[in-house]
Amino acid sequence: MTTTVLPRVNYLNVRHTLASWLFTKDHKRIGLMYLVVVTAAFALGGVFAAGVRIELTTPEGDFVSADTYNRLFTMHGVAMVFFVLIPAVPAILGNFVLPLMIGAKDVAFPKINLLSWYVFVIGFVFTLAAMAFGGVDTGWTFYTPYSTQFSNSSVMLTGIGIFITGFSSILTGLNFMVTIHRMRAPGMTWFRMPLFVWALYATSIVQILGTPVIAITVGMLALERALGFGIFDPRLGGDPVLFQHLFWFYSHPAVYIMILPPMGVISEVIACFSRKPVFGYSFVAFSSLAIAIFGFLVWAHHLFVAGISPYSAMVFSFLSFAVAIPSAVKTFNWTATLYKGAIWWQAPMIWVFGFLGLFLVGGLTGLFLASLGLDVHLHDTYFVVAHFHYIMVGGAIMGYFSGLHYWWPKMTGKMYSNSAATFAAVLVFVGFNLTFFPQFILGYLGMPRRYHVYAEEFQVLNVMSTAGASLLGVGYTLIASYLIHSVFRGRAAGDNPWGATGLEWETQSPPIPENFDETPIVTGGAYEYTKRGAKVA
Amino acid sequence: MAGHISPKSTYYTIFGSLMVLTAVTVSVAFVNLGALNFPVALSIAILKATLVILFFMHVKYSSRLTKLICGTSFFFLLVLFGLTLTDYLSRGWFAAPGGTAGAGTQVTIGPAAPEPASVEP
Amino acid sequence: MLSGIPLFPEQASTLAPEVDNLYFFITAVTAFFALLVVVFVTVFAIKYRDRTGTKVGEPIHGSIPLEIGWSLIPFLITMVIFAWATVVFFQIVRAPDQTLEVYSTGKRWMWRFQHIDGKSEINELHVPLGRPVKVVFTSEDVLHSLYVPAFRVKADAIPGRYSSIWFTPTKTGEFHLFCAEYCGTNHSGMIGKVVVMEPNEYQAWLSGDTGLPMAARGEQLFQQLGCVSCHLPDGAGRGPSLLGKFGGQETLGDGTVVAVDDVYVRESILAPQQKLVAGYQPLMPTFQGQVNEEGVMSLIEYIKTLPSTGQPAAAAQARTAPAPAAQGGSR
Amino acid sequence: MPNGAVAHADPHGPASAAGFGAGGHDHAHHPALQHHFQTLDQQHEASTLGMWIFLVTEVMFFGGLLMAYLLYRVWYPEAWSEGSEELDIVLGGFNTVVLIGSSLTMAFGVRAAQTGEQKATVRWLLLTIGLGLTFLVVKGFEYYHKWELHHIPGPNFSFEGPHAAQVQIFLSLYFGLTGLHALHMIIGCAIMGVITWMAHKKRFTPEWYTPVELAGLYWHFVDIVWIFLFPLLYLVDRARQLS
Repeated sequence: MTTTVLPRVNYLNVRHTLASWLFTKDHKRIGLMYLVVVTAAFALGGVFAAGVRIELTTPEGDFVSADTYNRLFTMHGVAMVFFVLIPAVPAILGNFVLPLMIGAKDVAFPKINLLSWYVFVIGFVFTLAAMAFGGVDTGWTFYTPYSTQFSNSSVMLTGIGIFITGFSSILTGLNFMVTIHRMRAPGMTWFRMPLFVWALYATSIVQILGTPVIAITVGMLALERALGFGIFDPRLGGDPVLFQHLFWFYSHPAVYIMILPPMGVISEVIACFSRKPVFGYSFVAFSSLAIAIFGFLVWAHHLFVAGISPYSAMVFSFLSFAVAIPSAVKTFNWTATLYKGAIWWQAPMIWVFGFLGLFLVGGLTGLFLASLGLDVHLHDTYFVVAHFHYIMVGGAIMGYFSGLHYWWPKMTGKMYSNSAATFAAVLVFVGFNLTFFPQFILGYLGMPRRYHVYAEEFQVLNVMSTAGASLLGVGYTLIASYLIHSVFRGRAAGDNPWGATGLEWETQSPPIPENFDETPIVTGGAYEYTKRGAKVA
Repeated sequence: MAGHISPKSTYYTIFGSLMVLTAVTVSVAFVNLGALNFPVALSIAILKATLVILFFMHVKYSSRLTKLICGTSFFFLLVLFGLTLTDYLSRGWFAAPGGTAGAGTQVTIGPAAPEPASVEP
Repeated sequence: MLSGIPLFPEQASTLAPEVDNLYFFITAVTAFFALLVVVFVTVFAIKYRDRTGTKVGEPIHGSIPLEIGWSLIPFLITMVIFAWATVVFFQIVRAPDQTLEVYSTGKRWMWRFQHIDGKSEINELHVPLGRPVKVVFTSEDVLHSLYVPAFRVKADAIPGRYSSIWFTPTKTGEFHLFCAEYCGTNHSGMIGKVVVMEPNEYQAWLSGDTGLPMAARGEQLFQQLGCVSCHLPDGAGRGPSLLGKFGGQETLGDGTVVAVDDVYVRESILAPQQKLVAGYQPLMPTFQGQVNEEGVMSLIEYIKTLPSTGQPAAAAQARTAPAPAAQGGSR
Repeated sequence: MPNGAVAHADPHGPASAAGFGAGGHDHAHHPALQHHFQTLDQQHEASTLGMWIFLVTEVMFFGGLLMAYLLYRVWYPEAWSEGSEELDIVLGGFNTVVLIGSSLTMAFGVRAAQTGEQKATVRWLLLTIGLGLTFLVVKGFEYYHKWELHHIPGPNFSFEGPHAAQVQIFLSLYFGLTGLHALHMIIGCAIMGVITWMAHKKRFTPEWYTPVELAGLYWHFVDIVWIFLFPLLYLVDRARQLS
């Protein structure tokens, strides 16, 4: 640990040419390649968000024009949802650690894994092209008939981009599912698997079942827009609400693609830094599956005021409340895991604390929106915006950073500054709350979302929100800087800097190209800290 | 590699059954069964598909996992259809008093009246 | 700048307190659970902190009773919320019997309101205090959503269909009216105000310079478009008589029975072949393109006022001022 | 799946760290065995499982269009009836027989690969491709006919009948569904071409014929889609016109 020279051959230094990266089949390298693209998309989406927040500092539309504003929030949504949140944890962290965690040399289909990265990049390029050609202004939801008949923006290019990217997500899910079924090391039974693997498995279910539906829905939209087919066209008797049904059949479960893997990360990090097994392992594992499956039964809660039958709304409201339970169970189990632990306050754990606080608010405000009578008032207001940012940024992105900090030493072999990371976590937590908590109040006051200009009485809260967003910007930049710094100047991390259990910590940091010198043989559960001989706190 | 090898006769039998069922479904199409038209055609199609899945695709001889995956896809297809139809089939149930339809009424046909032709008196 | 941070919207309809009570209840429940978890996490994190990173936690694997408890209790609580919220929801969607009806069309980027008496306005809606008002609306282009935060009501306007919201104002004054469903460039400009007036002021406002009552305009259209030549009042024409049909039921050619409501009438005008009344030929042409959404609404309003043969329609009398139209109908 | 159904640990010791490819192993492997798998069986099971999961995504892919079909069928039965009358039942029926026949030849192709009859494998696969192309050609004629009649949805669409607008929805879904199916057929034929070439080069043995099997699963799936599309589009509402 004293030397900064990395140990012998590893997956990073085994080849140095550009081609060795572009044609690699190594899941670890592919994970890093995703990291690069996703980070770029995150920066891009952040720039769009900054534009939105600057505009909203004043009630008048004085920073950008209405058309520009509409393009900004649409592209912010598209970039963040399809190119950051969905791939972030599965495709970066999942790719990197899944085979390591189950003791495999690679994922089941390394070539398909590489292919899915290329597909992802091609989809991203199409979307970037759409942005370069003036962007798209439909909102990331592409509701018809605006998107098919009225919008004068690059709907087709963006649609093609999303269609292509969808296949990347499908291929990753397929690959992971087969990997988990077929590639586990001897002795790695289902109930010895780390909970992150369970979470990835549940995510794969959603990716496999949901993503094709959004692909075909975007395809139908494209046929209608480009060729004049009539599937959602009200002039022919088509129903625009059908588009919303099909769109949300994927896009609601997609929220679980975003949040399930970070939940898995949280289970790993909590167990590691509490030095004890996750409380109620099997409940946490099965709640992931329950969320994945129940997640498919609730989509029409996005449609309560969209003109669906009130009886149908009742059914979906009930099911939406039901899906809250497995999430609650996870939260309670994480809390209970802390009980009588030996809690080591390292940076990844600070991010977990942040995750718990924000996810709690995000999850509980979901109950407001699942309530029929209340959703009529809250739908399409800033309350909804605040709610899903608490889930997707407060939950998914906090979880992603927790995992990134947790596995960074394994990925790079280097350690970042713990105090800088702790400071960044606190800064992001504070900035996030300042940004989005006022939006709950704005929402209940009745400020609709996607408004370029707004009524004067909403200004104070909007200024607070913009101030918070600046803190967030500083926080994320800080993370990027100390992580990059650590790659060049960081001290060597050692094979297991956190003293964690799990197969990924048994190999060297960074791992060798095929992960393990010998195929490991698993003899115990995932989080058996007591067996390691240290005394109980 | 231990794959199941079916005798050729099985394949011929299945093919024969599929041909017979095709003939049946075509002939039934020319008989008006009223409300049964759709269920009958669909049942025959499901039967044919099942034969292909079980014998041509060897699911009959495959692992439980394969069967589960096969079932899962149809289950979620039904979720998509069924839950969407809870909306469409119950839209007509709710009409607010006074004759005006409530929040969820059936879609009607109409123009999006591009430029309202002036009919102001 | 404003004098303070607003936290809570005005309550200006009978529905608002209902929605707000639900809101307070859910806020209390969720705040309790949030605090519970935050307190536990904080206490554990501090109490069991290990600065060295060398100790090991107690290997507790779980507890079935706890798992069942913290699944079941939240479930029961959410069911209470579900039941309560559903009751409130049906109050919001189910309008009372006697309402003052206003028709509206949303169009990028404005709301046009048409009062039955003929008065029409843009981006402003005048309503009387204390009287249930129902706004029936549709869209002429893309999706919109009619939203009045102070009343806690909202519904999407969908091209090709009717939606409605209803409310009973409890406060005079001006309230925001927003389009809540994204509709393109000037979405945030598709706003207006609802003006709630004392009933007598409202009457005065109504009688200001006014257009034809909707039913009368509907009657004009009925003549102009030639509807009158087939839909003879005695039923001897090529189309069925429309007297007293509205609010009742009609049997179709294939034996199904449909309710004659505004949706059915609208469909019959714009796509007459869809649901033919039993015993009639598919002769009626479509009036799509010849009559706009407001014209259709006027026609519906006119057909509503037609009394059944022999007895004057109760509904027609209950309405504000359909007198000329009613005479025209019974001719 | 039962616990621990993973293949056995490699008893012959470590896969060398530098071991890119099978060369790093100290004992002979089947040439088709990729280095990150332990055994051929494990590789085969992973591949078939992957294929099945892929077929699940395909089912959901068609599911979106079928949902639209289902809704508008419920709403506009008369238009569906008029639309389905427009389709040529003879050509549709002929294509059904052709496609089911191709499934039979495909099944025989897989069987021949299983039993190691390499020439027969090539023969059956070629026959399958032939039938697939026949299907596509017939489909092409049907499309061309629709083109001549201006029955392709879009600005030039024209249709005489009381429910012209909704018939346009029907035909949109007809082209959506059959077009997507035809696209799958084209991809299928291309894949079959590659597989046939591999069979011709004697790549397959009774120990390893996974590509043939996977291509077979895909081909049968495409057949199943047609088994549903034929009655749903060509047949189901024809009888209504008879009443």
